[in-house]
Amino acid sequence: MNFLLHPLTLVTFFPLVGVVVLLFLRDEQKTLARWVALVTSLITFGISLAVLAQFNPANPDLQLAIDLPWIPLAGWEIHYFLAVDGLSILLVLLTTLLTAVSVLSTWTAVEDRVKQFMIFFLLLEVGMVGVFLAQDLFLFYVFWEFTLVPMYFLIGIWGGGRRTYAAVKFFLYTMAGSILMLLAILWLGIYQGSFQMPALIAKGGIPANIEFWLFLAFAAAFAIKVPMWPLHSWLPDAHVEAPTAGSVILAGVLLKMGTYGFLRFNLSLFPQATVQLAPWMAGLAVIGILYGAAVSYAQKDVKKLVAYSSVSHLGFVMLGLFALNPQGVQGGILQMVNHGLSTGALFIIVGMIYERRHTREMDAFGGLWKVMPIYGALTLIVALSSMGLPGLNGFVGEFTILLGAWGAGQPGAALGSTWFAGLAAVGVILAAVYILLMFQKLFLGPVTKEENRVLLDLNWREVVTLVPLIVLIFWIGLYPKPFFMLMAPAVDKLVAAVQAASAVALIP
Amino acid sequence: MFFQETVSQAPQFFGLVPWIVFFPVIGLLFNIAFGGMILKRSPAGEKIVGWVASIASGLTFVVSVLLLVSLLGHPEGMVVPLAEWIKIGSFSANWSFQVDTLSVVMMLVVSIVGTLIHIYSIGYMHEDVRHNGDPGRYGRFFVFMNLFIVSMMILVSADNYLMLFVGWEGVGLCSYLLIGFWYDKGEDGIGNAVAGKKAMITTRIGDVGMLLALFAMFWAFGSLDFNTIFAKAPQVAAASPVIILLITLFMLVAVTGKSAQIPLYVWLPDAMAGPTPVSALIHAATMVTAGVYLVARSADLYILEPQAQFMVTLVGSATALFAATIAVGQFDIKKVLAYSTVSQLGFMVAAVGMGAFVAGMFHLVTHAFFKGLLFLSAGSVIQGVERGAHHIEHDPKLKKQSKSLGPDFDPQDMRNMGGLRSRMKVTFWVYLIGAISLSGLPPLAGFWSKDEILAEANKLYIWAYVLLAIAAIFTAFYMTRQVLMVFFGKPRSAAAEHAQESPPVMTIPLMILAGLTVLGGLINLPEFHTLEHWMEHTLGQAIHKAEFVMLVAALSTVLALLAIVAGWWFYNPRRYEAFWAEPAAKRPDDPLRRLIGPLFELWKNKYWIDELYWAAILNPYIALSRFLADVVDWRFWHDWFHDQALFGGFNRLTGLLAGRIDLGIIDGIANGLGTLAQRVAAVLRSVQTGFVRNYALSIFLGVVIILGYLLLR
Amino acid sequence: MIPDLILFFGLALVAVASAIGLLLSRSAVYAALNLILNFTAIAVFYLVLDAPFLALMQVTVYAGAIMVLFLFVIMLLGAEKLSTGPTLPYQRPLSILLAVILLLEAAYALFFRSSPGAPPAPALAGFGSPQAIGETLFSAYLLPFEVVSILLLAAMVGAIVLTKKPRRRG
Amino acid sequence: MLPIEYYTGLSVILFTLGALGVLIRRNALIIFMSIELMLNSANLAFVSFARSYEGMSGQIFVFFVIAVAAAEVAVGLALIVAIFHTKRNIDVDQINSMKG
Repeated sequence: MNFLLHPLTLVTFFPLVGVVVLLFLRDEQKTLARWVALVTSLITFGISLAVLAQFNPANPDLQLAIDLPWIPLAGWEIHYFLAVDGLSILLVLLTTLLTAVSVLSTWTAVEDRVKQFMIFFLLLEVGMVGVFLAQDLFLFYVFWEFTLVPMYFLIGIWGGGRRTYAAVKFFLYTMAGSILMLLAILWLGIYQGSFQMPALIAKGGIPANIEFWLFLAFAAAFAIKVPMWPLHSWLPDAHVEAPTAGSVILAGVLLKMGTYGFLRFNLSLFPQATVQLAPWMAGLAVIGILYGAAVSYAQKDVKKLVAYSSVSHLGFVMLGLFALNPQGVQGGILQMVNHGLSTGALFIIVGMIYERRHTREMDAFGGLWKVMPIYGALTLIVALSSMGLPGLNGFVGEFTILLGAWGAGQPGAALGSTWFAGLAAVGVILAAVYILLMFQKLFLGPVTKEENRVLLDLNWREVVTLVPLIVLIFWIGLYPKPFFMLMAPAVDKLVAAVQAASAVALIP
Repeated sequence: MFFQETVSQAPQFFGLVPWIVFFPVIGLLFNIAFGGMILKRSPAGEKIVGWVASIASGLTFVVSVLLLVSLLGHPEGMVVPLAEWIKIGSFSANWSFQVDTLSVVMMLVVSIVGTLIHIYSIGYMHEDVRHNGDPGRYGRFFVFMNLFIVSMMILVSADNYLMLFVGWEGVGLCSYLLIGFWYDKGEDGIGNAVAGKKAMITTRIGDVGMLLALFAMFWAFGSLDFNTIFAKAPQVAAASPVIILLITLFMLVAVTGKSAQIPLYVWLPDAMAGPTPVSALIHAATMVTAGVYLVARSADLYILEPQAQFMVTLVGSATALFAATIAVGQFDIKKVLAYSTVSQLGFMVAAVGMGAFVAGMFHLVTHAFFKGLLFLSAGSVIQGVERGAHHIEHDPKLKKQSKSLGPDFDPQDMRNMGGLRSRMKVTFWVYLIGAISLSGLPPLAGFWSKDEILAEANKLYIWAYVLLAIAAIFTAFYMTRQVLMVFFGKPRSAAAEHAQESPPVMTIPLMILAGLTVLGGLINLPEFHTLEHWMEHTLGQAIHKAEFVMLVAALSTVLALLAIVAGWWFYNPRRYEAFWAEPAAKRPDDPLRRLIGPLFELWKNKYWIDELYWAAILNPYIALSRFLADVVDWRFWHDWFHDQALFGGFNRLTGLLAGRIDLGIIDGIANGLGTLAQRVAAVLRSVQTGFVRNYALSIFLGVVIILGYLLLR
Repeated sequence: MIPDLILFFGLALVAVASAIGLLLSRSAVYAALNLILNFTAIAVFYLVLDAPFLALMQVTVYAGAIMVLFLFVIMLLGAEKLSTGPTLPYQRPLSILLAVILLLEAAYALFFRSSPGAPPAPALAGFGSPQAIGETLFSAYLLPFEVVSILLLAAMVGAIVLTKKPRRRG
Repeated sequence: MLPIEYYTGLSVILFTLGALGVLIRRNALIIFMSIELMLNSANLAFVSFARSYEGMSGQIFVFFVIAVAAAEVAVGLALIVAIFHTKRNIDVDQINSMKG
């Protein structure tokens, strides 16, 4: 009977309380609606911290599990099965934190139908947290698809000029991938007789050729979400059209659902196919890194620039995951968090200037540092974090990923060539190229446009929005030990499992 | 050492080493938090902010001296761990400090020069912020300067390559921020910012080399700690020498980036866009020598791989000559010094490449003193000229008399100077000391260190000796040219005519640096070799016994004197004034052009290397990224493939289905169904009376019927 | 047996009579008073059936709280006058017919379809006590209990929203 | 102790009377009271069955019914008051705007 009071149930579904309260508000009560959403998301964040307090970092297995029969079907029943482990705990915390931050960031940006906006936003949080906690494939799929709906409306109602197009494209694109995943899930459920991850991993024994196709089916859904090159076409549309808070969540959390999916499902369920396909995935990742960086450089719309930079950054994450050694995978997970923080913050920053000038063309700015010194300084920190300056979070992630990828290039390791790491390292230079260009175009040089002279610097609310992210940026950069400590046992276990399975596979 | 015994009993201060980082951190946090407020509220605000930063920097000097004292007793040094940083699986890197003779030398140099430049900046920036019209940035300057000290100290005190890399990129960041300090000035208003970006990106290319070296090192040695790596190096080299070659060459890439060697030196001259104290501290004395420090630190790796040593020597000596020739063709007082820096860094890199690590470090120290001195004096000169210009602007009588200076008057152009000897006496004398030291005349510091390098080159690589010796001749020549053009003759502009000496807060650091320049050679005089014995504790087997070759020393002195004479011949006041008096149309920009016109053109335009890089790398990359973004990603992949091919195709398909099949067959059925539904609904609607009691009655009827059915079934 | 019978039929008579009174009463106040009487009688039945806790609840919640609420509303509305418009045709005879059929069906079920009832054995000690109720309620029925609390909250909010007068503009 | 059929019989009678009240009366308040009567008759059946089968669930159910009834009364009375505010009447036959 502790179903309702179980911490994982609470952290997943608590936002619904806020939704219920919001339903009682009238449309004119905008400020109240914002406060309700903010308080709800803060409490949810508090609950996630409580989950963290109960989490035992030394334990590599699933923890705090709640496993109840949900849809009993003969032979393969579907469970309400939530649990957390080292792979997901950080992402849950990131989700709850970013939700609160983005609610705060959207305080004055959304004036139209605030109540409905906040309702969709909290619903989105339910879906996202559920995705990271679900340990039953079917339940996972339900949460996975559920996130589409609020996001669709967030883009489609509060978006920019081509919002309908972007929303439909986002929906159809991700839906198309998920269909394949659904088929694979059903196949697994019927063939293996269970939807629960521990049972599926324990059972194993999928024929090699089928495992290959199952891997691809899951990968289709996840690769679109990440998005891996060349499936990234929906991303710039969705990002450019989405409202600021939507972009923050889209980049900060929704994309991580893809990489997390690879980590949680592909690596654990299909280890042989993983080893077999690792060079291909890493190759796509490296192409994504370079391609994303090059394309970012040529953008004129700053939001689009940040959007394409996500393609590049997520390429690093994928490269780390498919290095299949502790350094790469841990770096990959940390980089997911890093990208959530720094790109999330970048989108918030873009949103702030958009709110003031209603344009995102970089040529419309210049010299803003002089007009808005606090804004300039905060942006500088975030930009430097995004381009991986040592001492800030991005570096720790990128360094460990590349270290892992280089190690995976040793003879006999997953990738078989150090070229992956070598080429990806070039991405570090290209990142500096486009980030510094953005910073220069927005902040440096003389103030050329008259309307930029009168812009107001950040108010206290906007500073408060950014400060938690910046504190974390420094924290992870200078002392990432606690973060690595949380994930290390789980990652070691996963890597050992993949390597053991691949060793078995190699024996005829 | 006669006080060896007493010192060895003295308390050890090794535990204090983290404070070389913490003191400037405290300083910068103080200035971030309160700097703006102090500047606004207090009339002496600038002094407070500046002195807080200077004291923070000065305290690092105190700590460095304490470490030095401790090392006298315990020359083996110590590793002081602070905190665990990254630990994944077998990989671990910590925040921990290495105190040994090599790192403490660097700390001393950085803290002495750094502190003097901080103090100098109190005066310099006071005028600079007013000249550039934004006094609010005064505090920001000192924050960045302290941040630089932090990064540089992390760099030199690290006990592992990863922490070193943090400092390595950190100083790059400070360089970026300080080059672009006046980010709204420069060419087209954005020139300074672009220069900063260029520096950051160019050095980052080198940094990626460093990163790759780190990866290779970790997977070869299983660690990034200096001591572990150096202990294992011989064994790894025996097993797979190619790994060591790979690592050392990757590191060389890093060195060319940070220490401005061919081919990545191009950023350093542009970096002169920063305020002059920045050029002195970062782009002459300390940051750019990080590459030299890196090679010296990795001495144990380099001595295992002669091919790498050869490459380093080649790069260093080629750069030394290459940059020295460019310096001859420059008119900007700071550009001359910048190329001179590149050239001198070439000397150092060549030295550490040859294995003469002590000679390289020796030159690093003396160069830090005299080049810092030269840059700061140049700053003093520039501000003196600016003061003159300012004086004219605000004196109506003078303004009427003299020609207007115009908006594009360049206070850094040496052609606008002349005759400053009598107007800025202190500056002149310290500048002269620096110039002589740089030219390599005994007994100043530059002579001893340069001579040691040349002596080593003479012994090891004779071709390197030739290159470096020619570079030394050019060095003496362009310094003579510069001193004559700036300080001698008659003023060539109204601003120079009214130039004024700088305040004591600027000239006193200059005098201290001049003193160090005079005495700096003492630390490694022939016969004593103090620095060499000192370094032996750290570099151990990698050290060379340097010897003083009289012939080499004499030869280089003679060559330098000849170069000075040649310089005097071309630029002596009488001759140069005669040249200057010719009509502007008929006269070329420099007397040297009459003799070697095409060569001078080449030097003036820096061999068109920048243009070459634009054409070969930057423009293609920009074109590629535009092509990828606009054509491949947007028009093909986004618009054509997705919108046209996928969505469009789907739309056409559905259109076909709708037109042919749907309208004919399915619609007929659907419409029929609709009509039927309407009729049924009309009948059923009459049941809806709207009376609650009627509904209740029907419910009750249902209850009765169901109960009856259940009973009778 | 006999005292039980007397008690039962006496109370049953009261209950049925008050129900009929409710059905026929002219005014809502009388109806409410009849209903209170009915509730009290049923509360006594609960006592007999070993449900003392429910009996008390019946009196406090129903006869006390709910009926007081009814009376308040009656006072508030003061609505005694019903217009004498045309009533629905056939409503009353049809209702009575259906009620009779229902009674007949129930009688049929009671007399013919169920085994002749033997009196149940005396209850165990503590059956129906507040303690037993509490133990069951807070173990097996915790979730419904919590749900009911939310329902009550919702009802409270709903009642307030419904009765609030629409806010005047300006 | 009497057999359980006595109580179910009484419960049926009360239920029928309540249902008649709902169907015949036009006063919304009295209809409401009749509904309460029907609920009570059902409660009586529950309690008697609980006694007969010696299970606590029946009594618990009654507990819930009472709670739900309280909620229902609160909302229902509020509805009636609201209707009275707009229509000045509580005759259910006057309220027929649902007519199709």
